[in-house]
Amino acid sequence: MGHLILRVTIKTLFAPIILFALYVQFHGDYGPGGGFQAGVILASAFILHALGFGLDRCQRVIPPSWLPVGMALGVLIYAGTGVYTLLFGGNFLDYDVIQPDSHHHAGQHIGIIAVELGVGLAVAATMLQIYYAFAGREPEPMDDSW
Amino acid sequence: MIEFILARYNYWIVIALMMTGLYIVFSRGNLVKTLIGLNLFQTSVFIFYITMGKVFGGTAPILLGGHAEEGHGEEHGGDHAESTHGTAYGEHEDSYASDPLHEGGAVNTIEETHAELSPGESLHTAPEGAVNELARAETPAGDVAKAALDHGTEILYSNPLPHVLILTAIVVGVATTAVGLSLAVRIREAYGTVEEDRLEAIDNQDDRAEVLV
Amino acid sequence: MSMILFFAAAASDAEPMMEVTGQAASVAIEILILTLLVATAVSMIRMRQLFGVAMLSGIYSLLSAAFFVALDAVDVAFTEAAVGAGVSTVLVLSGIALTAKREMPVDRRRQLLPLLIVFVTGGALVYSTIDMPAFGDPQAPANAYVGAEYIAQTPQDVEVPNIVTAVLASYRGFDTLGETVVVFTAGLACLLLLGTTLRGGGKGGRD
Amino acid sequence: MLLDDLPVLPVILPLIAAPVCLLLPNNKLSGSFATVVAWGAFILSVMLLQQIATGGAAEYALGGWASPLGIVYRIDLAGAIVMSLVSLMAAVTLPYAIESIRAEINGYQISAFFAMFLICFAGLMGVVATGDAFNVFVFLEISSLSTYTLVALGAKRDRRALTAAFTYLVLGTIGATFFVIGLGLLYQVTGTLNMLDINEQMQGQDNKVVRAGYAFIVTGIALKLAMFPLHRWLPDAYTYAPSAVTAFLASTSTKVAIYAMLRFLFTVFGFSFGFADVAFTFFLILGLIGMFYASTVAIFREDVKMILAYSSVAQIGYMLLGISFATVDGVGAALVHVVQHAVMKSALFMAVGAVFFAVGSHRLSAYKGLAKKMPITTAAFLIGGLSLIGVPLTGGFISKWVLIQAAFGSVQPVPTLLIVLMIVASSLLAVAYVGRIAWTMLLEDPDNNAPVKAVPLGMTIPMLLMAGLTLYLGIDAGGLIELCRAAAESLLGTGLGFGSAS
Repeated sequence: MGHLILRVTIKTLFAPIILFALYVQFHGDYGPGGGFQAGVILASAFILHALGFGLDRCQRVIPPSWLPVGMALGVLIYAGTGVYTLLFGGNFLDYDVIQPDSHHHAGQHIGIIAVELGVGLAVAATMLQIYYAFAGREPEPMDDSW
Repeated sequence: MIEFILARYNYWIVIALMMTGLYIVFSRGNLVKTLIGLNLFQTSVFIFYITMGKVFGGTAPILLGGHAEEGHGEEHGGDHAESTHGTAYGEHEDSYASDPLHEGGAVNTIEETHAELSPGESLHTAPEGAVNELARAETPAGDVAKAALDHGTEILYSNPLPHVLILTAIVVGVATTAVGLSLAVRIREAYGTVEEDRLEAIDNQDDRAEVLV
Repeated sequence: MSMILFFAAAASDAEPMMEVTGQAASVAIEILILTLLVATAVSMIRMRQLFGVAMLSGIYSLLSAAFFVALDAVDVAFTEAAVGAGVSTVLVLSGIALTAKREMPVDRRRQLLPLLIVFVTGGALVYSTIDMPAFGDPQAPANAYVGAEYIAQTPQDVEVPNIVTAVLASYRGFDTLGETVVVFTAGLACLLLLGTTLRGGGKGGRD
Repeated sequence: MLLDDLPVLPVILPLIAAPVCLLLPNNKLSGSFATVVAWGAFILSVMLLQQIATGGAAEYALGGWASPLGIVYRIDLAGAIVMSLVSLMAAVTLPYAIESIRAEINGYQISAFFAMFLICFAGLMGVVATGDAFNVFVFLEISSLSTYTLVALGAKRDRRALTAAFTYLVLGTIGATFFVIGLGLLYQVTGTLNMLDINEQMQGQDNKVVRAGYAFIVTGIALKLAMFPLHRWLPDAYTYAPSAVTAFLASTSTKVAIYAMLRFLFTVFGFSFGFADVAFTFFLILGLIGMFYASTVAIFREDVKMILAYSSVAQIGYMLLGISFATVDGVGAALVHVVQHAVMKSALFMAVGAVFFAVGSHRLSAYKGLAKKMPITTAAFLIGGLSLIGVPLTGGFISKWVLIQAAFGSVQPVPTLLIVLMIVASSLLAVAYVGRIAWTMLLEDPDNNAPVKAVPLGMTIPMLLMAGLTLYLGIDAGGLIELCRAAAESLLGTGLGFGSAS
């Protein structure tokens, strides 16, 4: 599987890509980016790894059974933030409730970080899940007679 | 007339792009190509949205420099979290300002926005947090000026709302593509082809076989 | 070129000459990208090699990302580059590997209805542009009302420098929850349609 | 405290329950969990309905951001009715699904199936509840994506479910994209996304952008609600989907699209918008043709599910007819029919599912002499069928009666008498296709005397409940008619002008 140069490149890039994903995740308030982009980048690191070293090795690091859990948890983190604000007397997703006395909207900041985390987790897990679903399928011989 | 065309040629090209996508969807029998066409159609609609959010002389809607701090220094002066913010996006300012695409675009000054107001318009400062009050303000142009005054901003930003909508729409688009492709894969496995004509022929055969039974 | 200069001048009357050339340059870049976009889209129609079509589609996404940058939509550009050119292309390629590599020739006689649909739809859109606010007009309702409101209010309400993030995660946070659910749905759909066990990623083909 | 949040609770309850459902360790649990959630949502919706019926439309600012900056839920009486209807259907269909789905999909898919079902349910509720035009798109896509998957799950029984789902996906996505284009055009002239605010900003504007926006939005929603001639996806999707999915979709998804249409026609655009007359004429003509065409096609089908699916297309024609009158009576009649048709169709499709469970086929030939083997299911089917025709003492009679009354109370480009004649004629077509099935079930001799598989109570009870409700709404419909009329009044009242009400 894969060319040597390809493998070396992937090995070198793997960690920086994940680092970049984390940067995008937590820097989304200040520059472009956010949970969704970070999730996609994180998933693409693993997809790249799977492309170079085979699906099996990737699945040993991240077993397929984790992914539905990750997807569900991501949504639950997001929705849970909403429920939290609901239970503490605010409207659904009203982050100001998280830190009501703050002068600089700390509640908003915490809320945004929380939901972005949820988005990131859900997206990363889903993208990898979709890739696993496709890559795990055996291609059939095809007729291209036309 | 020339002005009319120049103000719209952008939209016309984007419409042509959309229609190319739509044409691929309707005219091609291959399911995968249909999906790619659908993708093209949607991406072109995204371009349409972003086109309408562009403001001439505007810049990306990321607040530049320490303006937020200038405007609200009295509220939370000396706040640690805030000052780190300031430096963090201060760096970004540099990277954007040096972006060649933005050169010359980013300097619409407050005086200019001013000049566009009607003479009788008063520039009263809206009370803090009165969202609705502000939202219903009479002249939209006044809002921009007011906002600019309130925050000491000298920069005109492009409209962030279409960007947000399209971010959501892109995600919906890729989700649709994923579901469509998994359907196409299953169809290929069940029928042995992904060509609409052949699928129809096979389905018709099935129908006839069922009637005979 | 002089026409463009005239236009740029008209758009920003009393600005220094430097400004005008800057605008003209950006208009030129926009036209260049748009031309490339059209070329890519049109060549996708005729190409029957699906691998090539997928690649062109990726190029289309990259070009549109470049266009988004030119239009100040950096967040959208980032996402489009990551999703449209990255994930989507990988997905389509894996899809092609599992379905067909080439498209069957298309029956010429059946092009009439698609053409009709396309012309009616396109006609309606072109018709609408006649009354449309000019491109880039800061006074247009689209840019002056709620959009400007976000720019004005974000520093007070949310205090996040990236207005797009503020709108995405807070003002319109519920949309984003919906978006997350859409992603979740897509993952679940692939699991249901292609997985061989619920907790598995689908190894080894069909059920 | 939580009562203040009532408008949002019926939507987020299933939305949050869906991922939880996926995480549940065993399949039995997930089905029961989904059922409990659906009943919870139903109870909340009814509480909301009560609150709105007495206190007027409910508003709820999500995230605490008021309109137009934030997304605001705005639920009027009509919306509350549709939400109660959708959640009732989910609550009744889910217990049915627990039993029926086991035979139709693989065991390991079951908890994911229920998660998907809940997502679809949440999406439909969200479309109804929201007052933000773009939020409609997001939730429409949530419900659509889950629907495509649910339809495709019928593939274990018949591979045509896959092609049906694919066609649905392509057309549904085009519809959604048209909707987005229309929204973009409206946004260009109004600068806002809140429905009421769009209406306010658009006041007095009738330019080419607004017209095109109108056309795109209406076409987009029309694709989703399978208006003739954009109905192509519906018959196949309903026919090949698993029984429980068909029962749920047929009674909810097009109904929600009808409500979205009403919302845009009357709340967003309103009456003073001149171009609207053109659209209403279109609805009238297409509604009439659709009624006729679909009923005629239904007569010649051999698959009972397909017959009922085409009948659904025809019934959508009735609803469009009511809307096209553009009067309080007309819209009220459309809403009455939305409720009545949802109830009868779910009874019918549940009966069809029960027959499939017992006999293993949807072909008409499999229905021979079923009256003797499955008397209860036959009874439920016949009640639904009679209601479809519009026989007195069934719900269908009430809605046709109200519709004809509304036709006489309004001025139309087509002579009223002709419309009434068409309604009667299309009912006669319904007699033909329902009669054909009834004949086969009651009078023909079965091919063999082999005993059929017993249908579990989990399927029989929901089916009988819906059949009973059809009868009840046929006898005591005064309350429903009043409620729908009031809903139509508030719906039309929010629009500009409110001129042409009778």
